[in-house]
Amino acid sequence: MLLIPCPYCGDRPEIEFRGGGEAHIARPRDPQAVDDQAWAEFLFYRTNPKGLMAERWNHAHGCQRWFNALRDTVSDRILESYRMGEKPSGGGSS
Amino acid sequence: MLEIAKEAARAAALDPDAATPAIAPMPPATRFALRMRPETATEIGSVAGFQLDLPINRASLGPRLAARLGPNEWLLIAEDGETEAIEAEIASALGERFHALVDISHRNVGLSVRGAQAADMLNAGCPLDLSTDALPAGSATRTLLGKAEIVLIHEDDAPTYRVECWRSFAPYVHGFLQEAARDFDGG
Amino acid sequence: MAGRNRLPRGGRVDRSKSVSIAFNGRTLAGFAGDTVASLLIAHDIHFVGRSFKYHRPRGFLSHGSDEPNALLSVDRGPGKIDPNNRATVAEAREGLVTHSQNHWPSLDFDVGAINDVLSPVFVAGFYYKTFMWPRRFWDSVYEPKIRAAAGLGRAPTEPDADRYANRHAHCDVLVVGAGPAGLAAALAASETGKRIFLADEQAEMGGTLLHDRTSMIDGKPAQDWVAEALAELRARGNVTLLPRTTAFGYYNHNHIALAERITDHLADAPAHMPRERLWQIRAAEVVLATGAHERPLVFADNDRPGILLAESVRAFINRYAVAPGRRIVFVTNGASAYAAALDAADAGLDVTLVDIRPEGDCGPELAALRAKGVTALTGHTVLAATGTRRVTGLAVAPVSPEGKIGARKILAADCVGMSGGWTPSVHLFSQSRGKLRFDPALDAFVPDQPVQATRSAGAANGRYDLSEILAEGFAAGSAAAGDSATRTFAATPTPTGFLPVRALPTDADPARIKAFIDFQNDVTAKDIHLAVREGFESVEHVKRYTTTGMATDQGKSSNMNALGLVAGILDKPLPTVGTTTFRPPYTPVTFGTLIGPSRDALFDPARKTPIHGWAEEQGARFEDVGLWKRAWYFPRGDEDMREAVARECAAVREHVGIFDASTLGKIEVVGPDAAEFMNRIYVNGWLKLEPGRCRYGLMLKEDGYILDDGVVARLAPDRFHVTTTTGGAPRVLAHMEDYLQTEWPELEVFLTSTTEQFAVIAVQGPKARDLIAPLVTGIDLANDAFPHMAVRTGFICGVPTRLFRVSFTGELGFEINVPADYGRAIWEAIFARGAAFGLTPYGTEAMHVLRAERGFVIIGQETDGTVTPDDLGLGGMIARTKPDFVGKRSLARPDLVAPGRKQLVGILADDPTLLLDEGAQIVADRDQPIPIHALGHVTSSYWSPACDRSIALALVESGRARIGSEVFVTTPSSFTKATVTAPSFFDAEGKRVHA
Amino acid sequence: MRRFSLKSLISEAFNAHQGWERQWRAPEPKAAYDAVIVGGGGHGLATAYYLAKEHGLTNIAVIEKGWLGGGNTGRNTTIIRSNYLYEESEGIYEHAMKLWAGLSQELNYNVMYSQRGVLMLAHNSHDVQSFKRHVYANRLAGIDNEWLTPDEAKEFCPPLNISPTLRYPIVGAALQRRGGVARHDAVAWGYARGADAMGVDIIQNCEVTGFRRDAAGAIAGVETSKGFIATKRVGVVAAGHTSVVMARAGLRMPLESFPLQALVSEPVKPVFPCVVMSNAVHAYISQSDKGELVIGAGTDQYISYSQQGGLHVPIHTLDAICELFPQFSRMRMLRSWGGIVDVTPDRSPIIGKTPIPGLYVNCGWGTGGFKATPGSGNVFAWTIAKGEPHPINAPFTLDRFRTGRLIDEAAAAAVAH
Ligand SMILES: Cc1cc2nc3c(=O)[nH]c(=O)nc-3n(C[C@H](O)[C@H](O)[C@H](O)COP(=O)(O)OP(=O)(O)OC[C@H]3O[C@@H](n4cnc5c(N)ncnc54)[C@H](O)[C@@H]3O)c2cc1C
Ligand SMILES: NC(=O)c1ccc[n+]([C@@H]2O[C@H](COP(=O)([O-])OP(=O)(O)OC[C@H]3O[C@@H](n4cnc5c(N)ncnc54)[C@H](O)[C@@H]3O)[C@@H](O)[C@H]2O)c1
Ligand SMILES: Cc1cc2nc3c(=O)[nH]c(=O)nc-3n(C[C@H](O)[C@H](O)[C@H](O)COP(=O)(O)O)c2cc1C
Ligand SMILES: [Zn+2]
Repeated sequence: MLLIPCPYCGDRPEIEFRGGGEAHIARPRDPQAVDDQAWAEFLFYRTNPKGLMAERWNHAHGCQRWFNALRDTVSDRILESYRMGEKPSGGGSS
Repeated sequence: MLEIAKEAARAAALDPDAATPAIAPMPPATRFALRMRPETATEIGSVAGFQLDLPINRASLGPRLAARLGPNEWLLIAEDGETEAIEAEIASALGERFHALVDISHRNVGLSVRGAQAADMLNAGCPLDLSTDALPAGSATRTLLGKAEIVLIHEDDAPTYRVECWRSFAPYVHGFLQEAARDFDGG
Repeated sequence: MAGRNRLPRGGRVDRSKSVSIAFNGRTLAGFAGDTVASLLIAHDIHFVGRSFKYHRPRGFLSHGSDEPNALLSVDRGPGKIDPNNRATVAEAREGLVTHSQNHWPSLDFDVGAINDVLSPVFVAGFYYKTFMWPRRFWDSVYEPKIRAAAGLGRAPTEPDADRYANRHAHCDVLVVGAGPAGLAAALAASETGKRIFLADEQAEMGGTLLHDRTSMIDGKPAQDWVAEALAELRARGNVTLLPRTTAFGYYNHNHIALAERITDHLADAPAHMPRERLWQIRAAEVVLATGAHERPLVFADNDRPGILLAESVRAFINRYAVAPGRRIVFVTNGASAYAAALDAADAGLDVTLVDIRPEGDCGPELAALRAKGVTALTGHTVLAATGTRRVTGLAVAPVSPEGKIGARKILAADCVGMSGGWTPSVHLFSQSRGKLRFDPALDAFVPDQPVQATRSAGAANGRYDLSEILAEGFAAGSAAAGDSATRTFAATPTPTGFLPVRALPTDADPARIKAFIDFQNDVTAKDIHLAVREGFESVEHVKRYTTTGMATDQGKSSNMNALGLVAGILDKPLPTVGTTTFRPPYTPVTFGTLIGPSRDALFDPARKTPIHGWAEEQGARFEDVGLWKRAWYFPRGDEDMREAVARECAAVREHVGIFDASTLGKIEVVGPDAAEFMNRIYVNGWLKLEPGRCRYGLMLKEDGYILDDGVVARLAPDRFHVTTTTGGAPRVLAHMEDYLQTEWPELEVFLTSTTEQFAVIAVQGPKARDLIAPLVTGIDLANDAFPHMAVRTGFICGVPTRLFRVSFTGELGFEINVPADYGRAIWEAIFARGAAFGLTPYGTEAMHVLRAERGFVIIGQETDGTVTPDDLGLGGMIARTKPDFVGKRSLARPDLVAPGRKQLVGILADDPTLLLDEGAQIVADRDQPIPIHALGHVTSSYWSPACDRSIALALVESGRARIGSEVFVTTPSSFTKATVTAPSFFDAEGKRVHA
Repeated sequence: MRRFSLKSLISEAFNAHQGWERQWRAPEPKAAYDAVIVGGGGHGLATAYYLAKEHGLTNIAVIEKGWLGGGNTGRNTTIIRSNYLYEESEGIYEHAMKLWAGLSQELNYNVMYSQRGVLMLAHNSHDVQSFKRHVYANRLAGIDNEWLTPDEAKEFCPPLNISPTLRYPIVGAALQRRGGVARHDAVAWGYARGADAMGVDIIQNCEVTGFRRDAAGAIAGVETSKGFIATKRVGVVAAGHTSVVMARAGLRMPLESFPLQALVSEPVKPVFPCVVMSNAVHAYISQSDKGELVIGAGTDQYISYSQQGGLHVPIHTLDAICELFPQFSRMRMLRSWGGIVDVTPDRSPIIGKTPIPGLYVNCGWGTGGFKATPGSGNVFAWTIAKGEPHPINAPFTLDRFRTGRLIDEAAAAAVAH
């Protein structure tokens, strides 16, 4: 069970959280303006990286805030977490 | 006209007689979910006797208990029957400031868990570190107890904890704690 | 009788407390402190089971949790029988009943032993090569036979009578293993005042020192040192000692799972005590001091009962005061077995030692042993063991440095202690993802770089000398606690010389002898050879082809020997062969421990409404909807479901019915941007909805398919009362929060779940208004003052209410929201008034029928995650002028606008008495060849009292264009003819709700 | 290839089994092949086998980064059934089911396909509706699937607890009698041996690290840890690693890779005759021929390539197992492990062409592709050989995520495996 650093509550056990998949996939500002392929990519296509990944978490059974975390999908080590709208401080790309 | 509100007591989700020395259903209370921007809370400090400018996951205890469960969320608990009064007080204190106040008095059920083994009993299902260093008296947080979500308020070092859950989970939460209590006193 | 092999003195058993157990019907006496194994050995019983495949007689190999052979079924009373208990771990306690396993009809005469004779055929992987003809014989003949022969003990058949507990805990340092390394670590760590846990799987802490008679630590006998260390730890308030507790899993982020065994060793366990407890410890730092496992030697018939690991012989003699035999031959390639031999000799047993190493490679311990008068042969190999049900001797022979085998001679023995070296117990370290390093001097893998906050000490770290172990343990414990204290310990030096060996040299044809590698799974050296010969070169392939290491000891006794052999055959350095993956659990853990209290009432919360008790008292039947229990129907007398539902429906249509709708999800949406938020979440428009009015809302997932629906009331310009489906409530709130927080954080809106704040009482039917009118204050119920799809706040019976005038039945109706604690009282107040109106309580089934008669959909029944609003005929609800809402863009995808989509229609079977099956498939023509294309399926089907016939809703390709046409619907045995209709069967214009 | 038979086995018994040959060679890669399959799991090996056998393409290689069958093929709970809902799914899983029936004989390798029946438990009215929908749909497709009452279910699977007082009582069940289990490793080995015998090079411990494209953008070869291999046709069958491999060709995929855990109990004598799946309480269980209860858990909730997950996930499944079978509470977990499953948005596979000419992909089998192994390999071989999809895999395009023509088994039933 992961120990996830909630930016609001600190380290909390994974069972308090709901995973939200890849982070920083912007919803097109004007969805009606994008073509079917671009829309499909927004909906379904994912980097699914082996290595560093920015992902979304919701502290569902805690402060209920959504936030982002940088995690290595090979070691499962979490490098940092940051609030919605913020950028990670260091380390990662994506 | 049948006026049952005044005559009939609120029918609690849990039988108050089901209390064991360590685990007791709490009497009905007035409760609100209060939401506002963190800045607003800092600015006003407290409202209707509820202190709001607390760190996240801390509570100010007393007859008007405010638990800050998130950056913009407070659980307010007061004595039963104060709903309208508190609503009015908060409305006038906050005025036009963006906030949401929702009556959840009946949504939640409170349980009191106390005694030397209280933390161990809770840890049968709560995954948090309940040591006084990690969760000192005055802490409050939403978390889990087994398969139910709870709000856990560490009231004092007796120790006493207040466990709040949604009413339909109350029999489970109560049963879970009683099962956990068997490890200690056979009760 | 304490048994003829009970030694007169010594040991840690409590001779003042005798216990007796039963083994295969014989009652045998022993002492408190015995394991089942030591008690049986005291009675000279070694033959205790049969092996997995060949059904060979088997005895004890070890004295601990690495035991592969001595597995017994244990009976602790009704509901407390289980198989595959290690006799070397199970503590003897008064009245324990044990049985040997895997034989028929008895341990002594086992028909399955024929497999040993046929073993030349039953080699590794033989079943892949045969049993293929004739084809159908696999299911009917071969597989049943194979299955019956396999397996060890018998699974329990009764529900478990024990209870289990769970505990989450946090600490600064968790020390696993309480041998010298772990004790020293715990001592050091606890000096800092931090929170320390020390766990050991054994009943007593002390590890190997518990059977060490001779070592001294800081001037004290080792066992005294252990006692003092434990006393010291107990006295410190910051240490939690967990004996009988196995750390079995090392998970992410220093999450360690441990199984504590609490009552199995007690004859009269108090009823309230759990049998076992799962500890889930999150440790800041972990010290792994888990010791090492001794390796068996690989020679012909090394599996005979009476052949044990050398250290285990020592443990039985020293710790349990039982002699595993009177004439013991030790066979070793290293120094550690000499200590065992010395102790055996000191216990007055007849001892011979065979060292495979040439005389010159042996250490000073050789001379010490000979000085005691013990015969020691060096430079000898073991060719084979003799005896079948008990070892009778060893055939040994000198072997020259070039490998030439000399003349064999038989050493008579009733017990053999073998030592093939040591394997550090790196299981947990490896589970923690730490990398291993091969140490050629130790011929073993040892911990290299840790990945988590963990460190290894003592034998687990490849350290075998006692003073080094203590010092390393101490330093590790201190460092783990954030300190850097060190200490030296004056301890008796431990002889540790050792020369790696693989299968012992033999003059027999190695392809024809059975030298066991994996004792339990009957994997021999020649099986490993065969696997490699057939191309299974990866150690993972060897494992899976031969099943070596897959037994209940998970290779603790076998893996290194298997690896060594593979490396030897391939002529590759051992580290390039690598290990198989270490996986949890370290030793098997009962399901009961893992699930803890999650049984019966605590398996899953059963959510009940405030009115549940009333319905129960009325004899309602309930159905599960998510976690909720909902009243399904209220049978009267001996009504069956259909009769009860018909009566309930009729009552609603003709008079008035009352329904508990409390489980509907409710969300309070509050803030100046509430309407804008609603606009973006729902397909409908909300800006123009007046306060005091309601609207049926539909929301989509971003992929354009329907997520949920429900009536929404606007209470104030900045406040909406949203309702959702019962099952959808958590999902919808999560969906809304996600968009609010991550897509539109600028919106000034907050969401609060009020599902359980309100009890909801639906009063539906032509007499609904008359029924409730006198109870309601502060609300004008008149039709024009309070029209259909309006909401008002006021009081009912003096209790504040949010009163909705809405209908899911097609009748005039109200949904009365009251604070939940008052729910039952209000319900009863209405009910008390109801008799005069023909008021009837109805359940979810009648509700389904009533809404289906009107053609209202249920999300999750008419929809399945692939359905759009237009598919349901609800396209008109979409506010087309809105620039965007969740799911809008997806509705324009090619397949979602393509012709031929499935659309909601009604289906009427030509036979009006025939009730179609929900889920039945609809086809154009019943007489097509298979596969027949389905046009769609029946989503809802009921007997409709209002129509006095069966009705159904369905999703059908181009359904709306097919209205009036004929289709065929599957029935359990065939098809039935039906007609496609509009999806509404009663009051199609919806006039009644306005009454 | 030396044929396996009782005769050869007995004659080798007299020869101390010295005469068995390698089941497949360990060749060094050639400089060029007519086609290269990336991934030596069951699907990849089956693809190679059928390419050689049915399409005469024998100058081909299977490139496997680890050991054959070490991916999900070697770590799945081996449930085989074809009672899926949609016609597209019925097509491919039933195609596989037919091949399973004769696979041991076809390969001359006993894959122990055991048609002991797969029982899916219904616990509420939603389950009943959904399972009956399957039963009826399957009947139209000629696929066996029966609806059983609780008593009938109990008769078929005596350990079942059909007491109405259970938290989620069993209200019925769907049974596919032809469903069952197979010996997973043997499937990989049998296909490998069969393919090798026809000349296919199976290259283990060799990772595909990149792709080379020609001037027109078409595939020209693969870079591997053992050097460059020229080929104009590449089939990627890398399961949990598909996104990683395809990224090396510059393609993003509609996939996420999650850990999926399973566990076995200690072995016991036969107690469990069939396969039981319960969707509502999240459990599936069978007993292997060796005697362990084989139990599948759910996926962890985050993407991971670590082949391990949290303890709470198998615990959640064991809760359900013990609720259904309280007598198993005293059984012990012997080993638990994880695999990495590649999950598509609609839980159906992607089999066919990619935007890059010459590059084909077969992926997205998620938590349930073992059962499809023979069928998947068979139609993928066709697709690679002919450059166009077989009618059975034609619906399983990548393009469906653009058009919205999803094959959403999960949404329709939320049943996996
Ligand atoms: C715990 C668990 C339980 C399951 N239960 C079931 C079940 O009951 N029934 C069922 O039908 N399905 C089940 N599945 C799913 C099933 O296992 C898979 O869908 C199926 O095995 C996939 O087969 P495959 O051959 O495509 O993949 P794999 O066997 O994973 O093969 C892919 C191969 O590609 C290799 N590879 C990856 N990258 C590269 C590269 N760059 N170069 C070279 N090689 C590479 C990998 O090493 C791997 O060997 C389960 C899966 C798991 C994990
Ligand atoms: N002479 C030699 O060559 C040689 C070789 C190896 C060991 N030894 C001796 O063995 C001893 C090693 O000391 P040590 O402290 O490292 O080991 P130890 O064997 O004394 O103690 C390890 C303890 O850890 C426990 N344990 C193991 N795995 C566990 C788990 N998963 N959960 C809970 N408990 C677990 C064991 O039951 C044991 O009590 C020394 O006395 C040393 O001399 C000697
Ligand atoms: C159907 C099946 C049955 C298994 N039975 C056993 C078993 O009896 N004993 C065992 O140790 N492992 C068993 N395993 C698990 C394997 O040992 C191994 O854990 C799994 O193949 C994953 O590989 P890994 O753990 O090496 O990563 C079984 C696996 C499967 C898929
Ligand atoms: Zn938080």
